[in-house]
Amino acid sequence: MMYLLGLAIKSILREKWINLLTSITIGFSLLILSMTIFTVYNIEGVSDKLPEKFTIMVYLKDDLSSDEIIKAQSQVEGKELVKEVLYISKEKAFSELKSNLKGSAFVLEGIEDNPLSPSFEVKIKKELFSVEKVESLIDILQDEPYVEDIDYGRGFLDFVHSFRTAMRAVGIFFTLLIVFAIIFVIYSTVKILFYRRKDEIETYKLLGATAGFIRAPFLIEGGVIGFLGGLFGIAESYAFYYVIVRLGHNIPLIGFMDFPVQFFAVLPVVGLMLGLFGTIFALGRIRF
Amino acid sequence: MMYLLGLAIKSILREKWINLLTSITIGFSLLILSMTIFTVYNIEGVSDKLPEKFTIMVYLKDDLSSDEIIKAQSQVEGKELVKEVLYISKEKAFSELKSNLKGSAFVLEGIEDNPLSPSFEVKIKKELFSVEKVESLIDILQDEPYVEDIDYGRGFLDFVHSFRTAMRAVGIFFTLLIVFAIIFVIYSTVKILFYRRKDEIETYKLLGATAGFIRAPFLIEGGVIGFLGGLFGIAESYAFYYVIVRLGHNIPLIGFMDFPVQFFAVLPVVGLMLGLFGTIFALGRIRF
Amino acid sequence: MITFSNISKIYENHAAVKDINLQINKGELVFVTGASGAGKTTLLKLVYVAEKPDTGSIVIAGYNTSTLKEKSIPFLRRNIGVVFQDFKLLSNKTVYDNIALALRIRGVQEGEIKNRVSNALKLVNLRHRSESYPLTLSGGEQQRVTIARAIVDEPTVLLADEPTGNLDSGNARSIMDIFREINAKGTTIMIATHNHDLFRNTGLRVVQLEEGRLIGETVG
Amino acid sequence: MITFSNISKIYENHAAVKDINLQINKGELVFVTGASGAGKTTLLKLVYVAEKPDTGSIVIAGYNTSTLKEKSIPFLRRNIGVVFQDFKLLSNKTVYDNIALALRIRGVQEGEIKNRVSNALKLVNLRHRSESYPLTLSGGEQQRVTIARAIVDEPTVLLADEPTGNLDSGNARSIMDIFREINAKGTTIMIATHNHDLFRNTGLRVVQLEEGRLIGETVG
Ligand SMILES: Nc1ncnc2c1ncn2[C@@H]1O[C@H](COP(=O)(O)OP(=O)(O)OP(=O)(O)O)[C@@H](O)[C@H]1O
Ligand SMILES: Nc1ncnc2c1ncn2[C@@H]1O[C@H](COP(=O)(O)OP(=O)(O)OP(=O)(O)O)[C@@H](O)[C@H]1O
Ligand SMILES: [Mg+2]
Ligand SMILES: [Mg+2]
Repeated sequence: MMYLLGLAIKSILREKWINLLTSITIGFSLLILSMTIFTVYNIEGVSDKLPEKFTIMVYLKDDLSSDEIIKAQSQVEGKELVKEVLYISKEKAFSELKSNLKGSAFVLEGIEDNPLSPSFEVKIKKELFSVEKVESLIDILQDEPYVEDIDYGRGFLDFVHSFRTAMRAVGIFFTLLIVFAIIFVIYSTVKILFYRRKDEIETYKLLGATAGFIRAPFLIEGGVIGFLGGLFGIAESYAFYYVIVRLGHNIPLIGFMDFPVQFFAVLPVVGLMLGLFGTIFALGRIRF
Repeated sequence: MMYLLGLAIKSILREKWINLLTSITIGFSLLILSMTIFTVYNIEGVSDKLPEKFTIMVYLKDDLSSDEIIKAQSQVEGKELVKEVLYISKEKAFSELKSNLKGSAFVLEGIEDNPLSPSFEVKIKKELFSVEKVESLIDILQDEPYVEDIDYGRGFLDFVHSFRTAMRAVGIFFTLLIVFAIIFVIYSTVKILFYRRKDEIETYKLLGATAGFIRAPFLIEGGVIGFLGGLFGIAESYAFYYVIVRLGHNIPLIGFMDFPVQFFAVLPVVGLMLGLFGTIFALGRIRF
Repeated sequence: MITFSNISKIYENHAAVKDINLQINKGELVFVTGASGAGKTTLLKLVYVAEKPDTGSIVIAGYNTSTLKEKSIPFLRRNIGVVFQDFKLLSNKTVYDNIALALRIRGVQEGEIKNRVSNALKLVNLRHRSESYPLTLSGGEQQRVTIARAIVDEPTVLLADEPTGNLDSGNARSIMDIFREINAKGTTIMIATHNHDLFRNTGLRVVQLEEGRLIGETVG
Repeated sequence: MITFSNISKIYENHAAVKDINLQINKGELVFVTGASGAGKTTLLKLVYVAEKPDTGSIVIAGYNTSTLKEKSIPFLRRNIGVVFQDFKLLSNKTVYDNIALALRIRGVQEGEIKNRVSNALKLVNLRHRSESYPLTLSGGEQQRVTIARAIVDEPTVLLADEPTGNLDSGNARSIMDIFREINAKGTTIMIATHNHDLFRNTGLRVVQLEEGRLIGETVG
């Protein structure tokens, strides 16, 4: 066993060019995998933060008493999805409009009678946020007697939803593609090594070596190549992240991107598994 | 010569695994190159379209006569950078404000005295657009006697400018990285093939072959590998484009992305050149 | 020990070996001779199952090579030492490792390997080259390494294919002495050779091949 | 034609060849003999510049191999046919292509190659195997292909290293006939061999090596 390990290590060093090449290729593939995960992760991250900014404006009927308003507020607050409800009175709405008009605020100066409605600003619980749930909540609120109108970013919500779904699909597609690519690359590398040592293996057989004895060094080699590929993948992913974050430092959107370190830590293990897998494929059945 | 060509073709077929592997690796690298070009190209494209949307609002002093306004307008129109100047009278500005306020427009109802300034909406010539030129134009206009104030998207302009610069830097960085990666990959592939045929080459030498005779098949092989890599690169780039455009069809921003076909058509030539380059490196000097 | 019954081996409608019937008893030393291309190597290959006969059967120590399970072939081969005509030395291993490989494959312990390999090297007079690589050895030296590898595990059967083709008469004689010594200890031996000096006046069986056929048997 | 002056070749502080002084005239046929490891192959390698001497110089047809420009080595080698002890046949080429390679390297036209290769194959009695691959040939057949390749371009100098190691006496004799015929046409020949039968009663020069030293010269 020690001897077979030694054989494998010697072989890896002897064939350092091809092994390096393969590992780097795998590293590259894993980099693309990282980029995919990185992108999908960040998009999920960004859209996970959306609920914090997402609010539903519930415009109330103009003729409600304060008691009715308090009752309505606690009713809305009781909904499972709702995190907090902020009451905005007519007066507050008017002063907000004023400040929004800024320089042109004098246009409001002549107005005595406040024409605006009171409203609830409803915030949604982040952890329960989903497009479907929000829409069913709105359907329920719409039917309440105290509700005049409801305003929310429907198009925006739909966009986020479909964008997320599309990115997930692209992510899965790329991931599968890369897994196959890596297996193929390791498969062909081991195949090359195998063909290259055909004469040597022939001699092994004639000296009475069993299939296991012949296979072992290749399996070790395939595993090591995959593992090294994983390490390269981490290195390249960090480099990529560094470039993105460094060069994109003062670019909004990119500045606050996140790097899921824990995903990339498993790359060598992924490489190792794919390496063994590709090797088993490449060796096939050994005939005597 | 025909014989050497034949040798090279046989060798390519014989070593099909490693050649396929290398070509695919190169294809992959070229895919990343494509993605880089694709991204940079589209960002350039999008930011090239910005000038069409970019306008400078020049607010005029309130007390100008129509003669003065016409003079001023033709003066601004005379500037090299300016494409067209739209005069917006006080009245027009007021009605625009009204329509912007929409539902809340009644707040303006009591106002008799129009408090707004007349203005010029200045559009910039697309083909001359640059951040520096726009800023110097604004500096000049600022000093004109008829100008009250100037309003334009300074922060936005700066952002576009720095984003474009950053993307170009990332693009150049990636391009160089990939060029080196491809040369390295071909270098190591040819090195492998060379080591693998060491005995064969030794025999060639002992039979009186010159360095040129030995090199030729490798050069052909390296070139072909690079060329095939380029073809793979095109195929993968199209696949990538297809996925992006297909899956991103209903996602804004992605929907109108452009695919610079003419760039990708040269990939095989790029591959060929890099292949020859890598091979020359790998062969080094042949000693007898 | 080895029984050839009606053996033929056909390559591309050309018979390398044809209708061979031959019985080799346990502990015998038999020479196979014949011109270049007569089928000597093919006959030996059939014994160590590098080739399978197209007709007939070979039975070694009770096992029929044609019906042997593929998984058992390695274990059959472990009882057969072969001196290959083309040496089949691994050029990336030292002389020591080339010989040790035969034992490592059999799972022998490293300590024991060391002893046995150095004994085998002493026998063929190459102890001083144990750390050399095959390509730095002369033709005759390589041949002797091959011989050392074939005998290092004291096989039940020894097949030697042109074992003295690259050796001067002095070395050839000492190799023959080794073979006879091993033979005396009970190993069954087949030697394929065109070198008549090897069997002249030995009183041993000499089988003659011509174009794949067994055309006669004499005593050397 | 070939002059060895004070030649030594040292591998890892072990002299393969030592203080050799030898003059071979144009048109001569000289045998080099000696035990396994005596330095025969090394001596020939020095002539075709596969090795360079550590001391002394070798002059071939007026060219000193030590001072020869590297670029000229291929052109020197084109005048020397070599029968390598280990054959050096390319296993991925047919017999025909292996022999033709020697001519293609020299830029000979395909039409002429065809004639010359088939003549050479006829000489060594292997015309029927021209489309076979080396690994499907018997040891002796491979050796004859190597000989055919060495003589196919009618070289000025022919170096044959153990050319009959894998050949039976009949084939060996016919190869020697070929060599003598070529020699008669003017080719200078050196044959390294341990097979005394090759030079016995030929009346030709036999140079004796022992542990790298030239210990005597006799007439066969
Ligand atoms: N794999 C093969 N494919 C086709 N023909 C083969 C193969 N192996 C051997 N032969 C042919 O079978 C015949 C017998 O070959 P074999 O190697 O047994 O001869 P041999 O007696 O060992 O000769 P030598 O003394 O030259 O080694 C030869 O003509 C050879 O060319
Ligand atoms: N490349 C090398 N490195 C180290 N030692 C070498 C090398 N080549 C040859 N030798 C040694 O030099 C000595 C002479 O070798 P050479 O091949 O010339 O012998 P030879 O006379 O041809 O023997 P044989 O009849 O066995 O072929 C041998 O001891 C050999 O081991
Ligand atoms: Mg044979
Ligand atoms: Mg020799």
